[in-house]
Amino acid sequence: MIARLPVHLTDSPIDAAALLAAARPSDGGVCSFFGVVRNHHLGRATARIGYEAYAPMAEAEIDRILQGLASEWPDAQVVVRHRVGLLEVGDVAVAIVACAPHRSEAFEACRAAIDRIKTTVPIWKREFHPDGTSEWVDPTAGLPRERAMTDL
Amino acid sequence: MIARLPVHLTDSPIDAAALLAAARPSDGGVCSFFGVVRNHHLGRATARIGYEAYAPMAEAEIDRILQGLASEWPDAQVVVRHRVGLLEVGDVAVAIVACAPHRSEAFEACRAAIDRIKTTVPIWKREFHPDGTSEWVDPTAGLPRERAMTDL
Amino acid sequence: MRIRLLYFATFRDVAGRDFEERQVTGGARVSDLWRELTGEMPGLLRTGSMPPAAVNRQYTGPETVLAEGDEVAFLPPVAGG
Amino acid sequence: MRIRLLYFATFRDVAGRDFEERQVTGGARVSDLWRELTGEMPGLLRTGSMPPAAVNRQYTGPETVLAEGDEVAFLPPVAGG
Repeated sequence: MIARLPVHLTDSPIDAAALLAAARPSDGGVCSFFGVVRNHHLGRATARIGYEAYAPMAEAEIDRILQGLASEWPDAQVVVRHRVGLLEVGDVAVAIVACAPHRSEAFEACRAAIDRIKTTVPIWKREFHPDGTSEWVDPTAGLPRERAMTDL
Repeated sequence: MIARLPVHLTDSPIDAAALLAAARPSDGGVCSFFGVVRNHHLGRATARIGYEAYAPMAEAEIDRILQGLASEWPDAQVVVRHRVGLLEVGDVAVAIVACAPHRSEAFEACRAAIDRIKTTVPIWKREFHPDGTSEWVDPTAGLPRERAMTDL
Repeated sequence: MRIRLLYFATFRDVAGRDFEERQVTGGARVSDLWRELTGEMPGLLRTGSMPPAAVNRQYTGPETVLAEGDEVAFLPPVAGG
Repeated sequence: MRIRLLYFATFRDVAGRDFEERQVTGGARVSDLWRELTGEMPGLLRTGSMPPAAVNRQYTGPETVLAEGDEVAFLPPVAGG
Protein backbone atom coordinates (compact mmCIF):
# COMPACT_ATOMS: atom_id res chain seq x y z
CA MET A 1 0.00 0.00 0.00
CA ILE A 2 1.24 3.42 -0.87
CA ALA A 3 1.34 6.04 1.86
CA ARG A 4 -0.81 9.06 1.13
CA LEU A 5 -1.09 12.47 2.70
CA PRO A 6 -4.07 12.97 4.96
CA VAL A 7 -6.84 14.89 3.20
CA HIS A 8 -9.95 14.49 5.32
CA LEU A 9 -8.30 13.95 8.71
CA THR A 10 -6.38 16.63 10.55
CA ASP A 11 -4.77 17.10 13.94
CA SER A 12 -5.06 20.91 13.68
CA PRO A 13 -8.09 23.11 14.40
CA ILE A 14 -10.59 23.12 11.54
CA ASP A 15 -10.87 26.47 9.75
CA ALA A 16 -14.61 26.75 9.14
CA ALA A 17 -14.39 30.00 7.18
CA ALA A 18 -11.88 28.51 4.74
CA LEU A 19 -14.10 25.49 4.11
CA LEU A 20 -17.14 27.68 3.50
CA ALA A 21 -15.23 29.50 0.78
CA ALA A 22 -15.48 26.32 -1.31
CA ALA A 23 -18.66 27.47 -3.08
CA ARG A 24 -18.36 27.74 -6.86
CA PRO A 25 -19.90 30.68 -8.77
CA SER A 26 -22.70 28.36 -9.91
CA ASP A 27 -23.61 27.38 -6.34
CA GLY A 28 -26.59 29.07 -4.75
CA GLY A 29 -26.73 27.01 -1.57
CA VAL A 30 -24.11 26.01 0.97
CA CYS A 31 -25.19 23.68 3.77
CA SER A 32 -22.67 22.91 6.46
CA PHE A 33 -22.59 20.76 9.55
CA PHE A 34 -20.17 21.15 12.40
CA GLY A 35 -20.00 18.47 15.06
CA VAL A 36 -18.83 20.16 18.24
CA VAL A 37 -17.54 18.62 21.47
CA ARG A 38 -20.34 19.21 23.96
CA ASN A 39 -20.18 19.35 27.72
CA HIS A 40 -22.40 16.35 28.41
CA HIS A 41 -23.18 12.87 27.09
CA LEU A 42 -25.76 10.38 28.40
CA GLY A 43 -26.31 12.52 31.48
CA ARG A 44 -22.64 12.78 32.47
CA ALA A 45 -20.38 15.83 32.23
CA THR A 46 -17.67 15.76 29.57
CA ALA A 47 -14.34 17.58 29.98
CA ARG A 48 -12.48 16.47 26.84
CA ILE A 49 -12.71 13.94 24.03
CA GLY A 50 -9.82 12.07 22.46
CA TYR A 51 -10.38 11.05 18.83
CA GLU A 52 -8.45 8.14 17.36
CA ALA A 53 -8.61 6.97 13.76
CA TYR A 54 -7.47 4.01 11.71
CA ALA A 55 -6.13 6.81 9.54
CA PRO A 56 -5.48 5.28 6.10
CA MET A 57 -8.74 3.32 6.20
CA ALA A 58 -10.66 6.37 7.46
CA GLU A 59 -9.31 8.42 4.55
CA ALA A 60 -10.30 5.69 2.08
CA GLU A 61 -13.73 5.25 3.65
CA ILE A 62 -14.45 8.98 3.49
CA ASP A 63 -13.36 8.90 -0.17
CA ARG A 64 -15.82 6.08 -0.75
CA ILE A 65 -18.61 8.02 0.97
CA LEU A 66 -17.84 11.11 -1.13
CA GLN A 67 -17.97 9.03 -4.30
CA GLY A 68 -21.40 7.72 -3.28
CA LEU A 69 -22.64 11.24 -2.60
CA ALA A 70 -21.30 12.44 -5.95
CA SER A 71 -23.30 9.77 -7.75
CA GLU A 72 -26.48 10.39 -5.74
CA TRP A 73 -26.26 14.23 -5.81
CA PRO A 74 -24.20 14.94 -8.94
CA ASP A 75 -24.63 18.71 -8.64
CA ALA A 76 -23.34 18.85 -5.08
CA GLN A 77 -19.72 19.27 -4.05
CA VAL A 78 -18.92 18.00 -0.55
CA VAL A 79 -15.87 18.63 1.62
CA VAL A 80 -15.14 16.78 4.88
CA ARG A 81 -12.67 17.44 7.70
CA HIS A 82 -12.39 15.32 10.85
CA ARG A 83 -10.13 16.08 13.80
CA VAL A 84 -8.01 13.50 15.56
CA GLY A 85 -6.32 13.99 18.93
CA LEU A 86 -7.49 15.54 22.19
CA LEU A 87 -10.31 18.09 21.88
CA GLU A 88 -11.87 20.47 24.39
CA VAL A 89 -15.54 21.36 24.81
CA GLY A 90 -16.55 23.70 21.97
CA ASP A 91 -13.91 22.40 19.54
CA VAL A 92 -15.13 21.35 16.08
CA ALA A 93 -14.61 17.59 15.71
CA VAL A 94 -16.06 17.22 12.24
CA ALA A 95 -16.99 19.69 9.51
CA ILE A 96 -19.00 18.99 6.37
CA VAL A 97 -19.62 21.62 3.72
CA ALA A 98 -21.95 20.80 0.82
CA CYS A 99 -22.38 23.31 -2.02
CA ALA A 100 -24.93 22.97 -4.79
CA PRO A 101 -26.87 25.13 -7.24
CA HIS A 102 -30.04 24.62 -5.15
CA ARG A 103 -30.58 24.17 -1.44
CA SER A 104 -32.26 20.76 -1.48
CA GLU A 105 -29.20 18.98 -2.83
CA ALA A 106 -26.96 20.88 -0.44
CA PHE A 107 -29.03 19.89 2.61
CA GLU A 108 -29.51 16.29 1.52
CA ALA A 109 -25.87 15.67 0.62
CA CYS A 110 -24.67 17.30 3.85
CA ARG A 111 -27.02 15.24 6.01
CA ALA A 112 -26.16 12.00 4.22
CA ALA A 113 -22.46 12.77 4.59
CA ILE A 114 -22.53 13.14 8.37
CA ASP A 115 -24.88 10.18 8.83
CA ARG A 116 -22.61 7.91 6.79
CA ILE A 117 -19.42 9.19 8.37
CA LYS A 118 -20.78 8.41 11.82
CA THR A 119 -21.80 4.94 10.73
CA THR A 120 -18.81 3.56 8.87
CA VAL A 121 -15.64 5.66 9.18
CA PRO A 122 -13.18 3.95 11.57
CA ILE A 123 -12.83 6.71 14.14
CA TRP A 124 -13.26 6.22 17.88
CA LYS A 125 -13.64 8.63 20.72
CA ARG A 126 -12.66 8.38 24.35
CA GLU A 127 -14.62 10.59 26.68
CA PHE A 128 -12.84 12.16 29.65
CA HIS A 129 -14.98 13.30 32.57
CA PRO A 130 -14.20 16.11 35.04
CA ASP A 131 -13.70 13.46 37.80
CA GLY A 132 -10.77 11.97 35.91
CA THR A 133 -12.54 8.83 34.68
CA SER A 134 -12.80 8.04 30.97
CA GLU A 135 -14.17 5.44 28.59
CA TRP A 136 -14.56 4.66 24.88
CA VAL A 137 -17.92 5.80 23.52
CA ASP A 138 -20.10 3.06 22.03
CA PRO A 139 -22.95 4.65 20.04
CA THR A 140 -24.48 1.20 19.54
CA ALA A 141 -24.65 0.45 23.28
CA GLY A 142 -28.29 1.44 23.62
CA LEU A 143 -29.41 -0.26 20.40
CA PRO A 144 -30.72 -3.82 19.97
CA ARG A 145 -27.91 -6.05 18.75
CA GLU A 146 -29.52 -6.60 15.33
CA ARG A 147 -29.67 -2.87 14.69
CA ALA A 148 -26.13 -2.34 15.85
CA MET A 149 -24.70 -4.91 13.48
CA THR A 150 -26.68 -3.84 10.46
CA ASP A 151 -26.09 -0.12 10.92
CA LEU A 152 -23.12 -0.52 8.62
CA MET B 1 -45.63 51.45 15.78
CA ILE B 2 -42.34 51.73 17.61
CA ALA B 3 -39.20 51.84 15.52
CA ARG B 4 -36.78 49.01 16.26
CA LEU B 5 -33.22 48.35 15.35
CA PRO B 6 -32.68 45.81 12.58
CA VAL B 7 -31.71 42.43 13.99
CA HIS B 8 -32.11 39.94 11.17
CA LEU B 9 -31.58 42.28 8.20
CA THR B 10 -28.28 43.92 7.39
CA ASP B 11 -26.77 45.98 4.62
CA SER B 12 -23.23 44.87 5.52
CA PRO B 13 -21.46 41.63 4.55
CA ILE B 14 -22.52 38.70 6.73
CA ASP B 15 -19.76 37.40 9.01
CA ALA B 16 -20.25 33.63 8.80
CA ALA B 17 -17.54 32.80 11.33
CA ALA B 18 -19.12 35.07 13.96
CA LEU B 19 -22.52 33.43 13.47
CA LEU B 20 -21.05 29.95 13.76
CA ALA B 21 -19.60 30.89 17.16
CA ALA B 22 -23.19 30.94 18.49
CA ALA B 23 -23.00 27.30 19.69
CA ARG B 24 -23.56 26.84 23.41
CA PRO B 25 -21.41 24.38 25.42
CA SER B 26 -24.35 21.96 25.46
CA ASP B 27 -24.62 21.95 21.65
CA GLY B 28 -23.14 19.03 19.76
CA GLY B 29 -24.41 19.95 16.30
CA VAL B 30 -24.35 23.14 14.28
CA CYS B 31 -26.12 23.12 10.92
CA SER B 32 -25.85 26.20 8.79
CA PHE B 33 -27.19 27.29 5.44
CA PHE B 34 -25.77 30.09 3.33
CA GLY B 35 -27.69 31.31 0.35
CA VAL B 36 -25.17 32.66 -2.12
CA VAL B 37 -25.71 34.83 -5.20
CA ARG B 38 -25.03 32.48 -8.10
CA ASN B 39 -24.02 33.33 -11.63
CA HIS B 40 -27.11 31.93 -13.36
CA HIS B 41 -30.87 31.67 -12.92
CA LEU B 42 -33.39 29.96 -15.23
CA GLY B 43 -30.72 29.57 -17.89
CA ARG B 44 -29.64 33.22 -17.97
CA ALA B 45 -26.40 34.72 -16.65
CA THR B 46 -26.63 36.82 -13.49
CA ALA B 47 -24.26 39.70 -12.79
CA ARG B 48 -25.72 41.16 -9.58
CA ILE B 49 -28.83 40.93 -7.43
CA GLY B 50 -30.49 43.79 -5.62
CA TYR B 51 -32.39 42.79 -2.49
CA GLU B 52 -35.19 44.98 -1.19
CA ALA B 53 -37.17 44.38 2.00
CA TYR B 54 -40.28 45.70 3.66
CA ALA B 55 -37.88 45.99 6.56
CA PRO B 56 -40.02 46.30 9.70
CA MET B 57 -42.41 43.61 8.50
CA ALA B 58 -39.52 41.36 7.44
CA GLU B 59 -37.99 41.67 10.92
CA ALA B 60 -41.35 40.84 12.52
CA GLU B 61 -41.97 37.94 10.16
CA ILE B 62 -38.54 36.43 10.85
CA ASP B 63 -39.28 36.81 14.59
CA ARG B 64 -42.53 34.92 14.06
CA ILE B 65 -40.73 32.17 12.14
CA LEU B 66 -38.12 31.86 14.89
CA GLN B 67 -40.86 31.58 17.52
CA GLY B 68 -42.45 28.76 15.52
CA LEU B 69 -39.11 26.95 15.23
CA ALA B 70 -38.51 27.36 18.98
CA SER B 71 -41.81 25.66 19.74
CA GLU B 72 -41.27 22.86 17.20
CA TRP B 73 -37.58 22.27 18.04
CA PRO B 74 -37.26 23.51 21.64
CA ASP B 75 -33.65 22.36 21.98
CA ALA B 76 -32.49 24.23 18.88
CA GLN B 77 -31.26 27.81 18.80
CA VAL B 78 -31.54 29.50 15.40
CA VAL B 79 -29.94 32.71 14.15
CA VAL B 80 -30.86 34.40 10.84
CA ARG B 81 -29.18 37.17 8.84
CA HIS B 82 -30.45 38.46 5.51
CA ARG B 83 -28.68 41.03 3.33
CA VAL B 84 -30.41 43.94 1.64
CA GLY B 85 -28.89 46.11 -1.09
CA LEU B 86 -26.86 45.26 -4.17
CA LEU B 87 -24.93 41.96 -4.03
CA GLU B 88 -22.33 40.44 -6.34
CA VAL B 89 -21.99 36.79 -7.43
CA GLY B 90 -20.56 34.82 -4.49
CA ASP B 91 -21.92 37.17 -1.81
CA VAL B 92 -23.91 35.58 1.01
CA ALA B 93 -27.52 36.81 0.77
CA VAL B 94 -28.91 34.83 3.70
CA ALA B 95 -27.31 32.90 6.55
CA ILE B 96 -29.03 30.53 8.96
CA VAL B 97 -27.22 28.88 11.84
CA ALA B 98 -29.05 26.28 13.93
CA CYS B 99 -27.36 24.81 17.01
CA ALA B 100 -28.73 21.90 19.03
CA PRO B 101 -27.54 19.14 21.34
CA HIS B 102 -28.05 16.60 18.51
CA ARG B 103 -27.73 16.87 14.76
CA SER B 104 -31.29 15.96 13.76
CA GLU B 105 -32.81 19.01 15.44
CA ALA B 106 -30.06 21.22 14.03
CA PHE B 107 -30.66 20.00 10.44
CA GLU B 108 -34.46 20.09 10.70
CA ALA B 109 -34.65 23.54 12.27
CA CYS B 110 -32.16 24.96 9.76
CA ARG B 111 -34.03 23.55 6.76
CA ALA B 112 -37.41 24.71 8.07
CA ALA B 113 -35.97 28.17 8.71
CA ILE B 114 -34.77 28.74 5.16
CA ASP B 115 -37.89 27.18 3.61
CA ARG B 116 -40.18 29.45 5.64
CA ILE B 117 -38.05 32.55 5.10
CA LYS B 118 -38.24 32.06 1.35
CA THR B 119 -42.01 31.61 1.51
CA THR B 120 -43.26 34.41 3.72
CA VAL B 121 -40.64 37.06 4.53
CA PRO B 122 -41.33 40.22 2.47
CA ILE B 123 -38.04 40.47 0.62
CA TRP B 124 -37.72 40.87 -3.13
CA LYS B 125 -34.82 40.52 -5.49
CA ARG B 126 -34.07 42.20 -8.77
CA GLU B 127 -31.75 40.30 -11.02
CA PHE B 128 -29.26 42.23 -13.17
CA HIS B 129 -27.87 40.49 -16.24
CA PRO B 130 -24.50 41.12 -17.89
CA ASP B 131 -26.31 42.66 -20.89
CA GLY B 132 -27.70 45.42 -18.67
CA THR B 133 -31.28 44.15 -18.50
CA SER B 134 -32.91 43.38 -15.19
CA GLU B 135 -36.19 42.15 -13.70
CA TRP B 136 -37.84 41.24 -10.42
CA VAL B 137 -37.61 37.53 -9.66
CA ASP B 138 -40.93 35.73 -9.24
CA PRO B 139 -40.34 32.30 -7.68
CA THR B 140 -44.02 31.44 -8.19
CA ALA B 141 -43.90 32.15 -11.94
CA GLY B 142 -43.51 28.50 -12.86
CA LEU B 143 -46.06 27.18 -10.36
CA PRO B 144 -49.77 26.59 -10.92
CA ARG B 145 -51.73 29.56 -9.56
CA GLU B 146 -53.32 27.49 -6.74
CA ARG B 147 -49.92 26.42 -5.46
CA ALA B 148 -48.52 29.91 -5.67
CA MET B 149 -51.30 31.37 -3.58
CA THR B 150 -51.31 28.70 -0.91
CA ASP B 151 -47.55 28.56 -0.54
CA LEU B 152 -47.93 31.10 2.24
CA MET C 1 -60.35 58.02 7.00
CA ARG C 2 -56.70 57.89 6.00
CA ILE C 3 -54.37 54.94 5.57
CA ARG C 4 -50.75 54.71 4.51
CA LEU C 5 -50.19 52.47 1.50
CA LEU C 6 -46.75 51.03 0.66
CA TYR C 7 -45.56 49.71 -2.72
CA PHE C 8 -42.72 47.25 -3.23
CA ALA C 9 -40.84 45.69 -6.15
CA THR C 10 -43.06 45.23 -9.25
CA PHE C 11 -45.95 47.06 -7.59
CA ARG C 12 -43.72 50.08 -6.96
CA ASP C 13 -42.67 50.00 -10.62
CA VAL C 14 -46.34 50.02 -11.67
CA ALA C 15 -47.41 52.68 -9.16
CA GLY C 16 -44.36 54.84 -9.73
CA ARG C 17 -44.06 55.58 -6.02
CA ASP C 18 -42.89 54.01 -2.73
CA PHE C 19 -45.92 54.99 -0.67
CA GLU C 20 -48.91 57.24 -0.48
CA GLU C 21 -51.37 58.52 2.10
CA ARG C 22 -54.81 57.51 0.89
CA GLN C 23 -58.40 58.29 1.83
CA VAL C 24 -60.68 55.24 2.16
CA THR C 25 -64.34 55.02 3.21
CA GLY C 26 -65.13 53.78 6.72
CA GLY C 27 -65.74 50.03 6.86
CA ALA C 28 -63.68 49.38 3.73
CA ARG C 29 -62.03 45.99 3.62
CA VAL C 30 -58.63 45.00 2.24
CA SER C 31 -60.36 43.47 -0.81
CA ASP C 32 -62.21 46.75 -1.47
CA LEU C 33 -58.92 48.63 -1.46
CA TRP C 34 -57.39 46.13 -3.87
CA ARG C 35 -60.34 46.50 -6.26
CA GLU C 36 -60.00 50.27 -6.13
CA LEU C 37 -56.25 50.15 -6.77
CA THR C 38 -56.49 47.76 -9.71
CA GLY C 39 -59.20 49.98 -11.20
CA GLU C 40 -56.73 52.85 -11.18
CA MET C 41 -53.67 50.78 -12.08
CA PRO C 42 -54.55 47.66 -14.12
CA GLY C 43 -50.82 46.87 -14.25
CA LEU C 44 -51.11 45.59 -10.68
CA LEU C 45 -53.15 42.66 -11.99
CA ARG C 46 -50.07 40.97 -13.45
CA THR C 47 -50.17 38.57 -10.53
CA GLY C 48 -53.77 37.56 -11.23
CA SER C 49 -55.95 37.31 -8.13
CA MET C 50 -55.36 39.44 -5.03
CA PRO C 51 -51.83 39.02 -3.72
CA PRO C 52 -51.01 38.50 -0.04
CA ALA C 53 -51.74 41.65 1.93
CA ALA C 54 -50.27 43.03 5.14
CA VAL C 55 -51.93 45.44 7.56
CA ASN C 56 -49.65 46.96 10.13
CA ARG C 57 -46.84 44.65 9.11
CA GLN C 58 -48.76 41.41 9.56
CA TYR C 59 -50.26 39.14 6.92
CA THR C 60 -54.01 39.47 6.86
CA GLY C 61 -56.96 38.21 4.82
CA PRO C 62 -59.08 40.07 2.23
CA GLU C 63 -61.97 40.48 4.70
CA THR C 64 -60.01 42.56 7.21
CA VAL C 65 -61.67 45.93 7.83
CA LEU C 66 -59.30 48.87 7.56
CA ALA C 67 -58.91 51.41 10.34
CA GLU C 68 -57.68 54.99 10.50
CA GLY C 69 -53.90 55.17 10.34
CA ASP C 70 -53.36 51.58 9.15
CA GLU C 71 -50.18 50.80 7.25
CA VAL C 72 -51.22 48.63 4.31
CA ALA C 73 -49.20 46.80 1.67
CA PHE C 74 -50.01 44.34 -1.09
CA LEU C 75 -47.03 42.06 -1.53
CA PRO C 76 -45.69 40.82 -4.88
CA PRO C 77 -44.33 37.25 -4.80
CA VAL C 78 -41.53 37.26 -2.21
CA ALA C 79 -38.08 36.07 -3.24
CA GLY C 80 -35.80 36.24 -0.22
CA GLY C 81 -32.93 33.87 0.38
CA MET D 1 1.76 -17.22 6.27
CA ARG D 2 1.98 -13.89 8.06
CA ILE D 3 -0.53 -11.11 8.44
CA ARG D 4 -0.40 -7.78 10.21
CA LEU D 5 -3.13 -7.34 12.81
CA LEU D 6 -4.13 -3.88 14.12
CA TYR D 7 -5.98 -3.09 17.36
CA PHE D 8 -7.98 0.07 18.04
CA ALA D 9 -9.82 1.64 20.97
CA THR D 10 -11.34 -0.97 23.33
CA PHE D 11 -9.67 -3.82 21.44
CA ARG D 12 -6.29 -2.19 21.92
CA ASP D 13 -7.00 -1.85 25.63
CA VAL D 14 -7.82 -5.57 25.81
CA ALA D 15 -4.89 -6.69 23.66
CA GLY D 16 -2.44 -4.34 25.31
CA ARG D 17 -0.86 -3.51 21.96
CA ASP D 18 -1.40 -1.44 18.79
CA PHE D 19 -0.49 -4.16 16.32
CA GLU D 20 1.22 -7.49 15.88
CA GLU D 21 2.62 -9.64 13.11
CA ARG D 22 0.78 -12.95 13.29
CA GLN D 23 1.14 -16.40 11.76
CA VAL D 24 -2.09 -17.87 10.31
CA THR D 25 -2.67 -21.14 8.48
CA GLY D 26 -3.17 -21.00 4.71
CA GLY D 27 -6.85 -20.75 3.72
CA ALA D 28 -7.87 -19.22 7.05
CA ARG D 29 -10.86 -16.94 6.89
CA VAL D 30 -11.55 -13.72 8.78
CA SER D 31 -14.00 -15.61 11.01
CA ASP D 32 -11.32 -18.21 11.85
CA LEU D 33 -8.96 -15.47 12.93
CA TRP D 34 -11.66 -13.90 15.13
CA ARG D 35 -12.33 -17.26 16.80
CA GLU D 36 -8.63 -17.73 17.45
CA LEU D 37 -8.25 -14.21 18.91
CA THR D 38 -11.27 -14.48 21.21
CA GLY D 39 -9.95 -17.82 22.42
CA GLU D 40 -6.76 -16.07 23.51
CA MET D 41 -8.44 -12.84 24.68
CA PRO D 42 -12.03 -13.42 25.85
CA GLY D 43 -12.20 -9.69 26.67
CA LEU D 44 -12.67 -9.04 22.95
CA LEU D 45 -16.12 -10.65 23.22
CA ARG D 46 -17.56 -7.58 24.96
CA THR D 47 -19.20 -6.62 21.71
CA GLY D 48 -20.95 -9.98 21.37
CA SER D 49 -20.82 -11.45 17.86
CA MET D 50 -17.99 -10.76 15.43
CA PRO D 51 -17.50 -7.04 14.90
CA PRO D 52 -17.02 -5.46 11.48
CA ALA D 53 -13.65 -6.45 9.99
CA ALA D 54 -11.36 -4.73 7.54
CA VAL D 55 -8.78 -6.39 5.30
CA ASN D 56 -6.35 -4.04 3.63
CA ARG D 57 -8.36 -1.03 4.81
CA GLN D 58 -11.68 -2.10 3.37
CA TYR D 59 -14.70 -3.56 5.10
CA THR D 60 -15.02 -7.25 4.39
CA GLY D 61 -17.19 -10.20 5.42
CA PRO D 62 -16.37 -13.09 7.78
CA GLU D 63 -15.90 -15.50 4.85
CA THR D 64 -13.00 -13.60 3.28
CA VAL D 65 -9.92 -15.79 2.94
CA LEU D 66 -6.75 -14.20 4.29
CA ALA D 67 -3.61 -13.82 2.20
CA GLU D 68 0.09 -13.36 2.98
CA GLY D 69 0.83 -9.79 4.03
CA ASP D 70 -2.78 -8.76 4.60
CA GLU D 71 -3.42 -5.90 7.00
CA VAL D 72 -6.34 -7.00 9.17
CA ALA D 73 -8.36 -5.14 11.81
CA PHE D 74 -11.48 -5.92 13.79
CA LEU D 75 -13.27 -2.67 14.47
CA PRO D 76 -14.99 -1.74 17.73
CA PRO D 77 -18.17 0.34 17.29
CA VAL D 78 -17.13 3.50 15.46
CA ALA D 79 -17.93 6.86 17.01
CA GLY D 80 -16.70 9.59 14.70
CA GLY D 81 -18.35 12.96 14.32
